[in-house]
Amino acid sequence: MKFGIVTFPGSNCDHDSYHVVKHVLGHEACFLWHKQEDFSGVDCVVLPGGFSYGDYLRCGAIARFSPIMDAVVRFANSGGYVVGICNGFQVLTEAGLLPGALLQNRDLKFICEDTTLLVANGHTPWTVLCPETIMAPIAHHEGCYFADDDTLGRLEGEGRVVFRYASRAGEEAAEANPNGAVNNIAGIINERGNVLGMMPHPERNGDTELGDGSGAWVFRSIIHSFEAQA
Amino acid sequence: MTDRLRVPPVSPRPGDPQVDDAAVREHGLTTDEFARVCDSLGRAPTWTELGVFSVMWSEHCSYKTSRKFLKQFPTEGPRVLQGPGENAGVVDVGDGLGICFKMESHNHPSFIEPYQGAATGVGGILRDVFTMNARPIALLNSLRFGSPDHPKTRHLVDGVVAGIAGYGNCIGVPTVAGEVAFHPCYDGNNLVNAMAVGTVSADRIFRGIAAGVGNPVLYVGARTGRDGIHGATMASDSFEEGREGPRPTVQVGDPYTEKLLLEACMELLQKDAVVAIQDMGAAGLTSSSVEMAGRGGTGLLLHVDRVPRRESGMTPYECLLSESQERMLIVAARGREDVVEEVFSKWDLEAVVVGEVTDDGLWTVVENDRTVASIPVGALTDDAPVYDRPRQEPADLAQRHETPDLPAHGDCNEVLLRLLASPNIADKRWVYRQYDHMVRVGTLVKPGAADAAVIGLPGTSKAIAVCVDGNSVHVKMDPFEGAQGVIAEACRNVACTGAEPLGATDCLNFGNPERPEVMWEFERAVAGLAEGLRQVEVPIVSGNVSFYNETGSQSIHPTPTVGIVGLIEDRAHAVGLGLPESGQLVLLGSPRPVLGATAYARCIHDVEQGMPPRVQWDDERALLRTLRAGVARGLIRAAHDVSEGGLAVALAEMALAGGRTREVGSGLGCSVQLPAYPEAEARELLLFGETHGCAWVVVDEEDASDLLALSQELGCPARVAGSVGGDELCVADAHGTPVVQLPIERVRDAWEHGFSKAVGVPAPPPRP
Amino acid sequence: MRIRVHVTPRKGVLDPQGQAVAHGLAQLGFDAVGEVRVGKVVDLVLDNASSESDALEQGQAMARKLLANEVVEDFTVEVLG
Amino acid sequence: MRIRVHVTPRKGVLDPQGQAVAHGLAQLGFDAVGEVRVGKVVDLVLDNASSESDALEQGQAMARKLLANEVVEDFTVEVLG
Ligand SMILES: Nc1ncnc2c1ncn2[C@@H]1O[C@H](COP(=O)(O)OP(=O)(O)O)[C@@H](O)[C@H]1O
Ligand SMILES: [Mg+2]
Repeated sequence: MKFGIVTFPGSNCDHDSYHVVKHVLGHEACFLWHKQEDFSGVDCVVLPGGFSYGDYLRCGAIARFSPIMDAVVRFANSGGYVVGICNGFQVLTEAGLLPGALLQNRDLKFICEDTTLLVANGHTPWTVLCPETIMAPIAHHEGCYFADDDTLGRLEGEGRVVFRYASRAGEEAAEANPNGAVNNIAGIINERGNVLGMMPHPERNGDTELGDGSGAWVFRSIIHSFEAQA
Repeated sequence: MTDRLRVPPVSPRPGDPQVDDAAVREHGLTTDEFARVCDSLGRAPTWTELGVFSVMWSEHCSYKTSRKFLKQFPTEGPRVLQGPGENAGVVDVGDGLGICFKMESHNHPSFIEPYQGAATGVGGILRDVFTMNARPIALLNSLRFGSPDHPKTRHLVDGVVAGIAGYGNCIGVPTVAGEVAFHPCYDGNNLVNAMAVGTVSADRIFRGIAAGVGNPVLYVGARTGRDGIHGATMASDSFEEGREGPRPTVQVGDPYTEKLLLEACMELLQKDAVVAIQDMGAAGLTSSSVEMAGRGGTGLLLHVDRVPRRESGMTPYECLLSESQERMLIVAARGREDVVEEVFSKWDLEAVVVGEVTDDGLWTVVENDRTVASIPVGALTDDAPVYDRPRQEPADLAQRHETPDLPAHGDCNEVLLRLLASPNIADKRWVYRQYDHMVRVGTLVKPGAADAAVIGLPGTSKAIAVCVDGNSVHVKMDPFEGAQGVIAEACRNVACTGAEPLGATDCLNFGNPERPEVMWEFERAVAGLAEGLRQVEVPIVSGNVSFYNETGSQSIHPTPTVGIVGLIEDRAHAVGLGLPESGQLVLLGSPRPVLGATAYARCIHDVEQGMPPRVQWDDERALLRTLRAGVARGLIRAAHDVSEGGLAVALAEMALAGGRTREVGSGLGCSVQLPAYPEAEARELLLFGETHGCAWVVVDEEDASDLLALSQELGCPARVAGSVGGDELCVADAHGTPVVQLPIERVRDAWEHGFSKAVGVPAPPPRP
Repeated sequence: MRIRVHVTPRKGVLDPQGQAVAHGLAQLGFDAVGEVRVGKVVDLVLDNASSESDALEQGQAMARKLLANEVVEDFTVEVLG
Repeated sequence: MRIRVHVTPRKGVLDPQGQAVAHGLAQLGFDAVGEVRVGKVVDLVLDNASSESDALEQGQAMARKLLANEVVEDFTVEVLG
């Protein structure tokens, strides 16, 4: 399977995603430049973490107008797999590929720390192989997920909340919610399930050198889903 | 002086102010210095030239006071690929790889505007590293603030930490380690020292040496505004209360632009287009161009009118002295300008030819074909004034040395809890949680999890361990002994993870050097650092001096901080300080504790007096060897050196970080017995006294005898003192009488909340 | 022509920054401060606006497309002259 | 009484945010946009203001003490009514 990792100006986790895909999991990966208007031969697009356009104005607001994004939207609409991690998630909401918005953290500070994620729906292409919980660090200042009540109702009703912040023991818990996200939401998918956005960084725990390595299950799941469908 | 060059006359630029006595004074030049300027030019300087001399001869740029002393540092060794004198130093870690690093102060700007001052400090030190063609992989910082209850402290802490975070997080370089300490001597002068570390191909190190007459000089990066004009002069002056000098426009950092600049430079330096490259730091365009020409022994011509500007109406003086951030100067190979321009335009940055390398030894600036400055390069560099300022032993030195008479407190549980809650020792999670310390997926041992951070080197099985250290109370009490102690502690900190220290960088933060007592402290501290470095055979490869940290007549404590880079051959063996689930606790080294000048004396008795602990270098080296060998052989599972707060605090820190190995855990109990100690009734001395040469380590029970044998072989005393387990922290004296016995929960509570309580910031939620 | 765009958090959307400011002001002794909302202000110079209403329209288009995220923010545009 | 405090980067002080917005707008085809400056707007309800001038004064005091950082920012206060 081949992953295409978008490099926006200011992306800084592009190499980290590349590392997990290529060096930990042994799959193909390439970088997609933001000025590119098209791409081909990619099976999954990663919008990586970082500070695209400095995160000035609003995180992801300027990046979503990059030339590459039209192609990403087309790719997503045709069923291609797209995952946005951290800044990538923000870009996806700005681009309208996922509902809601990411607000400033409740305590107005940047937070970098491990989080435990409860896999709230294990039947998505992104989670089929995931254990009940995975560990993935967060590193963000605007990670507080917000959506209006209707949207939230739909997300919950359709099983589109994929990850929630949980205690180390794996229980959903308000104290474990680092940023004030509504319903402890850490990650969601679109209706069709081919687009995932998540604030925590599974690629930062893809390797047992860095933690328990459980972040890699997100990537393994999508590889599995892709290969099963091929 | 070098051979006298003939300097062409330069007529005053219409509209520029007069160069008169008042102007000379305002520029911080003494009468003698001004005479020297006239002498080197063979005429009076123009307004522009006056500004240029003023910044280039400022303490900050010229090291005129410190130069003489810095020569004592060992700077050579088989590992040194680049010593002091370049933008940053480089040590060899094998596999064709070098580690490039440097530390720099941004004290004055951070006091005026904490967020931007700290942010631009990070930006500046990163540029120093990536101009060498090194990919930055880690940031560190050493911070000093005034008393936690001083009305300004909280605002400064908040701003400085957020500024460091704001820059490092955005540019995507992990901030992996550092230190934060409080002392009333910093009430009017906080310290912000930032260190950057990068990796570079040993055969692709770039330097800032202008060469090749006719080669074009390119300006790249952000545009020039009126930011921080006279920043270097300001950094060479003390704060005077109530004085409203010429307030420079505060420099604002733009980490996003710097990220583009970083990537553009990394890409460009792969191509054969660049002869020399240097960042524009203090004194911007002036110092970068002068220094490149100085190192190359060439001249340089600048067309100042071609400099990209952010504001209209800027004069040559302003353009040359501006300290706008995120800019670099490049000497390209003639005919390869287009390569530079192409790469920079890919990254949406400007690259403009603004001059060329010449052979006349002159630094010449023209504005629309009219010469506005013409100065021999040497006059601004090698021939800048050098001072041998008077030094005098402080009148109160004997008093400082006197051992204080400290009555025993009696309740060691309470003493321990108070020490752990004191802001210098308490948990710094509030700080490092704001730093992205994991980006780049290289941080194997994270902040709080060990005495040094451990970063994997991509493509190898190696890792480096990095730390910064300083103990200004020890240095104040005795600069020579205290400074040696700083080296010992820094080396121990990297050795505790299993690393061999390879090289050091330093930041020498001192008061006003025109005070003979400050100069004496400086001389003794530098001598102490140099002695320590020689004892461990660690060269200094880069560094920085910050004088004039003084407000009113209050100088800061002499505060040398040292950053060390160590090498771990097999990163799988790197260890942290947290207790593993089981094992035996071994004390390596023989404690020689003192109570004066310690955290105990300050926190419990409000006393700051007495000789600091003295380093016994034979013992220290034996300890370093044992730590390294013990970790490399897989015997040592956790290690933590004894420093502030003594044996008891060190043990408590291991317990608190316990439960997980490479990250901070949720706490584990342990119980140990103290060694017998000659001085009877020396309980508090043994528990809380500070000493060099000691570390607690944990071994699996079955490995204990191997570790003891290894220590013996390497000449380091070692003693099994207890074991991991339970949910209490228990310390018994040599007779088995418990002296400390506390539930881990209580210990944790004191330690985890100490910082936020003292500083008055909201406590972070419990550890996940 | 110069225009000014105000972007403020929508009603019902959490404004922790506003809360923090209110708290900070109270601590400083400004105890009669009620609700506080913190938003952004974007000042722009328009080189091609043919009239005030043209400038307003351009400002609104910019706000809708980029300056505001209408999921969580409201905006207003005014001409400064 | 309601007041509004505008806090904007001082003249001459770099405004990277403004630059990024200008760049973003240009990319979207708003190519006649000149300088852009981005600041903050703080809307406050004052429960105790006795008059407009009292409200203004309170707002100015708040701006000086907390809302603006005068080293790098300017502020203006207006009464909204
Ligand atoms: N300013 C800082 N930036 C990053 N990490 C920090 C900072 N201050 C403290 N830390 C981290 O917190 C931990 C404890 O710091 P400290 O008490 O100074 O350690 P030590 O006494 O071993 O030198 C270390 O891992 C250190 O790197
Ligand atoms: Mg230590």
